[in-house]
Amino acid sequence: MGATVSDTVEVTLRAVGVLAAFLVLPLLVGQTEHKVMAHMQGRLGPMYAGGFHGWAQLVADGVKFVQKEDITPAAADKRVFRFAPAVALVPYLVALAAIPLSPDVVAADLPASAVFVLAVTAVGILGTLMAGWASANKYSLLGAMRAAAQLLSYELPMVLAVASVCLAAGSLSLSGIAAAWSPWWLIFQLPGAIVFLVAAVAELQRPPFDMPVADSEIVFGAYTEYTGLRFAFFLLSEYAGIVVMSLLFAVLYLGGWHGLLSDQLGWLWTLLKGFCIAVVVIWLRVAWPRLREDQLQRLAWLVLVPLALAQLALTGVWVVTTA
Amino acid sequence: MSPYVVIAAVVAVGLLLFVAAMGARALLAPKAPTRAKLTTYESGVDPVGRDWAQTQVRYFVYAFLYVIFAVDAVYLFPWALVVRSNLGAASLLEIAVFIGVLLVGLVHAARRGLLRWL
Amino acid sequence: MIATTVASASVAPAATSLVTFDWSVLAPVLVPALAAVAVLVLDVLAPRLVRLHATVGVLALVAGIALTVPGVLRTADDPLRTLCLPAPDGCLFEAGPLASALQLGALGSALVVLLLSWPGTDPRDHLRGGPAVLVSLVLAATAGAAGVAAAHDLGSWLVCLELATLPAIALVALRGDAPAGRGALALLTTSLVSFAMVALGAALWLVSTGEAVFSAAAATEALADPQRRVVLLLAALLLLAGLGFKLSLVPFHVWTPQAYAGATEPVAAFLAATSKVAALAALLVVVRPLVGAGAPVLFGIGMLAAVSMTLGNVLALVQDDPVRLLAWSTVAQAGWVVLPLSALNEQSAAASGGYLLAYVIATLVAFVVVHVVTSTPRLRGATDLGRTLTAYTGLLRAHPLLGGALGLALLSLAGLPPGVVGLIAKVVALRPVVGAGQWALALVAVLNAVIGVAVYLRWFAVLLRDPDEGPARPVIRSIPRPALAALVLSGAALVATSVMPQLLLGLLD
Amino acid sequence: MHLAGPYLLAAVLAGLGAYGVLARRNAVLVLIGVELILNAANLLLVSVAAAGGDRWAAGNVLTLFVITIAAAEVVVALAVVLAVYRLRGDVDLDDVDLDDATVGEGQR
Amino acid sequence: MVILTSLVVPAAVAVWLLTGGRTVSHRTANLLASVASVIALAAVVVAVIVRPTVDRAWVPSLGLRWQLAVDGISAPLLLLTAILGVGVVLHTLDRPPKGGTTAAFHACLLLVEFGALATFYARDAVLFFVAFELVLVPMWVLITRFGDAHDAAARADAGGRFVLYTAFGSTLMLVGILALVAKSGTSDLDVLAQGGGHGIPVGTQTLVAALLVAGLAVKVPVFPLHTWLPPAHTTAPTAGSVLLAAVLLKMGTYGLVRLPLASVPDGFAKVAPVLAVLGAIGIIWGGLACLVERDLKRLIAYSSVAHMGFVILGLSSGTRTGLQAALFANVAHGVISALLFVVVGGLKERWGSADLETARAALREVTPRLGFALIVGLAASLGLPGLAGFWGEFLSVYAAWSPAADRPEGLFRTLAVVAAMGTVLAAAYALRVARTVWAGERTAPPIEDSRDSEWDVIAVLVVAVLLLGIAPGPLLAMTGDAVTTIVGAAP
Repeated sequence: MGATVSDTVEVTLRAVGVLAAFLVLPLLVGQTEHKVMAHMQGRLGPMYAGGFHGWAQLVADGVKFVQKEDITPAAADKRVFRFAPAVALVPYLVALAAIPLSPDVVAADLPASAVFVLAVTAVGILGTLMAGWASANKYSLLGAMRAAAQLLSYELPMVLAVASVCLAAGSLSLSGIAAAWSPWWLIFQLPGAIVFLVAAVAELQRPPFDMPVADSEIVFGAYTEYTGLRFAFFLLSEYAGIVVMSLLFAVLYLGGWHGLLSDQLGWLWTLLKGFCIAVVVIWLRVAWPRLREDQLQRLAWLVLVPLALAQLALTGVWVVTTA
Repeated sequence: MSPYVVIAAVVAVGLLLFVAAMGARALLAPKAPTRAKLTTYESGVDPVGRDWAQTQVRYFVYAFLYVIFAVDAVYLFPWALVVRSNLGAASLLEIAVFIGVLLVGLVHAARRGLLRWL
Repeated sequence: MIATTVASASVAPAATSLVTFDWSVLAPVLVPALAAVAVLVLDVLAPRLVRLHATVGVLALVAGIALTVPGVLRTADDPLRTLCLPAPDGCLFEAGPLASALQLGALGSALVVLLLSWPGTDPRDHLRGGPAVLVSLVLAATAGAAGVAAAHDLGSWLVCLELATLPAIALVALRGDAPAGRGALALLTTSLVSFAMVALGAALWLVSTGEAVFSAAAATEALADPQRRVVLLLAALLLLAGLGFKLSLVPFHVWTPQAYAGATEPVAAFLAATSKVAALAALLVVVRPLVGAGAPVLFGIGMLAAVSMTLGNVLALVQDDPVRLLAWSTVAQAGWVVLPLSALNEQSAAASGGYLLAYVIATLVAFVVVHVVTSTPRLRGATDLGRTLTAYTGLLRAHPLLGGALGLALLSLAGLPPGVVGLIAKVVALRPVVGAGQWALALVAVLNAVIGVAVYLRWFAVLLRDPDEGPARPVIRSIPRPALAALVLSGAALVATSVMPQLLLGLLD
Repeated sequence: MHLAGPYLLAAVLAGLGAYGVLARRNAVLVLIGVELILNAANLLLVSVAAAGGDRWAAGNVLTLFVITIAAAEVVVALAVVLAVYRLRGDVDLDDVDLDDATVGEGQR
Repeated sequence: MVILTSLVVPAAVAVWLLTGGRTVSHRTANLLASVASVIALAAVVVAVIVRPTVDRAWVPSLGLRWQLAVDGISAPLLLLTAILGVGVVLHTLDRPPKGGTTAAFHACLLLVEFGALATFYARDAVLFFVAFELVLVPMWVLITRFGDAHDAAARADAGGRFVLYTAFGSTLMLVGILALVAKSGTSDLDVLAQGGGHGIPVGTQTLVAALLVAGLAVKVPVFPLHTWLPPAHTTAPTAGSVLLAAVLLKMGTYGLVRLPLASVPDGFAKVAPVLAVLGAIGIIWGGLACLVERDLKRLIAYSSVAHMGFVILGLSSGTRTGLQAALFANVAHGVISALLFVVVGGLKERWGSADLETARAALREVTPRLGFALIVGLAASLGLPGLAGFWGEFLSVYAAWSPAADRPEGLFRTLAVVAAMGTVLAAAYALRVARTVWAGERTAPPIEDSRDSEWDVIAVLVVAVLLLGIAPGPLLAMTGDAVTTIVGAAP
């Protein structure tokens, strides 16, 4: 390999930087959710922990989770059960590493990062599936099956939507896509953007697409048997997912670091746009009732897939005619 | 330096995070297993039947549809890269045929009731 | 799934100015493929017009057959070429006389199968998905079979080969009962393993020759280099093994009786005829550039042929279910089919193709009769009697047309006059082997010719018996018209080629 | 580009896959073995393409084809599994007999 | 044209009987078959006189041609086949077949005749093979469908053995033919005979000859490949037995002359001693078996093995005389065995069994015609001078005593002695049969004597036996020229 010392240091720095972002941003989103949801529902939300508007609530939650007893059910497939949270969490970390906040602020600028991020986030579902299967609990298994079916169904429109963006930009790299972005895309790629957003929310199993963890039917789906820190990992992975998807949306559809004062703000623009999307995701949770399993599938196959294909056709024709 | 090295490092860091967190838990969390605590949770009643139950086979249908359609991604992304080259309109036509055939399949399947949630 | 593979097949040839593109040459492949999609569209628009679906299928196959004629008329040195890239040996599609004849065989046998499975002919069949699915699957697989015969590069070869295989699995499962499921699973597992081998073989081929086309020049060059020679031989071995699965060569044959017995008779006929054409066509594409490869491959093919014949024949000898008998006979005949290839000379490819076509015609006739007998309501209400040999007691006298056709088919398979075509096929198959001086192999073939005679005469003897000796013999008052058409079509081919074997052999050179 | 690494890995994958196919009589494990072999093939193809060893970038294109066909195989597998499920009421593939060379009537 | 007539007419009538005329009455079927076989006979006679040739492409891809001709070697056998073709049909007139339709029976007879004629006409090695195979299925049908009505299992067994042995032999022969064609580049038998194996290494010649001889030996049959013959003869109907003994066995010896002997003489010379030894063993073995055999049909079958042993011995000697002897003995055996089978078949019909020990009236007493025919047959069979059997066997032994230069003389002389001893055995078993069946005083239970069509056939055959015995000259002359082209003008 011939890696020099400075190379090693750089790699470590980058990795640690990603880790730091990964630990901070989800907490930010989580706190936002607490507060935004509370206010939408006419209440205050956390107010005490840490003093100012309960800013440290999630940190306190974390400390609490660490101290809780970790139970592995006697009937469970123990190794798989214990490892599942890591499988659910790590992919989002890796995905985060490939998302550029600006041309310079990116941990790993892969040549086909759009495809890479899609592929890696899809691995996360494996954690849920492992959790559901290894729990040896009927609710868990049912939840895992639902989660898997949901992922499968929504992955397709999402991939098609991303393909359409890639086609428009002529690049598979997120940096390249953001570089090729122009405001005109806001209209031209709108159907694709909607498809992507809906599919992203569905992949995260966020309400209204939270059938896999529907507490009134199957307790807490695949996570029913989890306690303590392992359970916290699943929660964390959900919020990390929101971060990743929001940033991805910002880069793909909102031009990432392009903004009014792009020279000055740069990566901050991307974060800002991503944050807005995260708020939208939170808003969806409050505003919409849960979809039934069959409605959910029909939405994917009969609305989103055709819509994404139409978007693809539109982009294709546009590209060919303008090229 | 290849960006993939960074990716590998990130994976390692992620796993390290998991291990460290579990280590912290092992130090901090109490450990008092009882038999009742370790039984499978079924809303408070004693577990019924075997641990792993049969599930609905209909979930396979989605796997089935997914595999059919996800494969187009394999061709879409390379196509996205080359469509601006001299392949142009011809490749658009071909990808249209490709997706068209897939759609015929989907419509056929829908017509045959495959997408109905029974 | 058909959709996927059809589509990927259509992606393969990129239509740019760089590539020559001749629709008429591709037509024998494209017409059935398009018809497969058209049938699905029709099924969406008008699901009840099942006869229309079948008609579209039949018309497409007839058109396809007509379109193979130009290729048949060419000489081996000057095949029809298309999808040519501007490079030496850069054509991805070559339809010479042998390839076109095999295409003709695939399309023709599929035509018989379609006629045989004409909607409404068999009240027992409640096929899942309706006849449109069956028609569409048959057409798709036939397109694959036609394509693989003319494929000249690894890509189209792989895609067409699997396009010919995958629908067949679904076809087996279509009957929808327990044996069908088991048969389909057996076929599925087999074809998965086979595909893995073929893919690995193709990859190694690319590694060793550095060419994605089946080019004789590149193969010769690779053989000259000792290191690449090993890789190329390994590739050939893997390809051969993978295709051995599809051809039902021992030791890759176990799926055959299960799949045949599980499927409906028309589908079993499809497996025995069209699928075999596809498999052999694929094998010939691989073998042709290997003519100079020398002993290991030669020995391998010879061994496979010898063992397949022997085992297939011996097990066919003890079967009581005609479909299973025909299945084991397929195994044995597969041995005969690849027998000439062990000589690896210019004659052998055509010899192999000639034997296969003769076998296909005869076996189709047999399956048509078995289907008619099996699907005829029985005298004493028994349902499964067509699936025992005794159900054919005295068929020759009870129903001369069916009995005569089956008798001639069996004699052809046995290689006895008046089934002259079978006899000539044996001559054709043995000629390269003897010419190459492989006496041991020839001796095994001789022994198997004898066991084969025993296999088919055992059934033929049942046909000869007095009709009253049999239990609850079928009362075949009238044969449904499409089945009759299938019988006449395949039977006429059998009689014509028996009287004038040149009709068959002339196709190949 | 030095190809020893990829080739070695491909050989290992193919060997493992072959072991899975040959040793295990369980349909699911056979499928996994098949996937391993296919990945070995893909790795070989991609390596050849990366080394620039062939005309027309055939290594890459063939990889796509292999992936596609493998997907199609999986779809057919799922369809057959569904069919078997409808017949038997379960999808337990573990007891599917893969080497039934039954003479005469197969056991029901 | 006449050649085609003699082939097409029986074939066409047979096909019509199998398809359109399946339900015709026995009389009609017999009439049709008679007409067809008579036409064929007439055509054959003309062909033997005129010696026309036919040469048409059939399967150009294989170089296979309809190449038909008549020469001295095939002419007697063609005549024999055509005459017996008429004979068997005539013989069937009063004996409606059991076990199947009469149309099918007649069709099978005609098809056997068609195949045999085609075999003898064929001048193309591959065509010879195809024609050779042609007789298999109809003969098999005759045995399994129309054979011994009492014992279905025995019929199936005998038919199976017949067809499997023969298929084995003929496929082996095919391998030999293909090797020969591959080496010499032509499948034209005349060209092959003229070439005489020049340019083919002796080793290859030997191999080819061994393959051809092994294949054809099954059909002849040569000891130890003869075990299919007795059951086949025992169960076959009389007409079938006649065709089997008089026509089908001749195809084997004819093939030996045409293929290995003419095409690869050097190779045949290597194989000939083995063949000769086997022939001699066959003579003794057949004779011994006849001494203990109780079933008359089986006994005649074993005697056929012995007689074919003489033919084989003559062929192996490699001399002009030997070859002539073999060809003569071939024809003679055809006539004699046909006569014996007609007689014995008639006896079996009347007694219900062909067992020697069955209690029955002595033929001398109650059925003088049958008795006379039997005695003539037996006498000819044991080689009594003045009857057909004599010349062939005498000349064979003579040829073996003085074989060709490239044959081991000592061995052949020993074999000649052994063969001569075989004639003694023949006399012994002939007398045994005559004593138990023909002689005796008993007159009960009486059986009917031969009349009508059966007697006609017997009469013709008896005349033929006498003619061949008294005047062997014409037949020997007929074969002379052709033999010369094969072995050269040596003695």
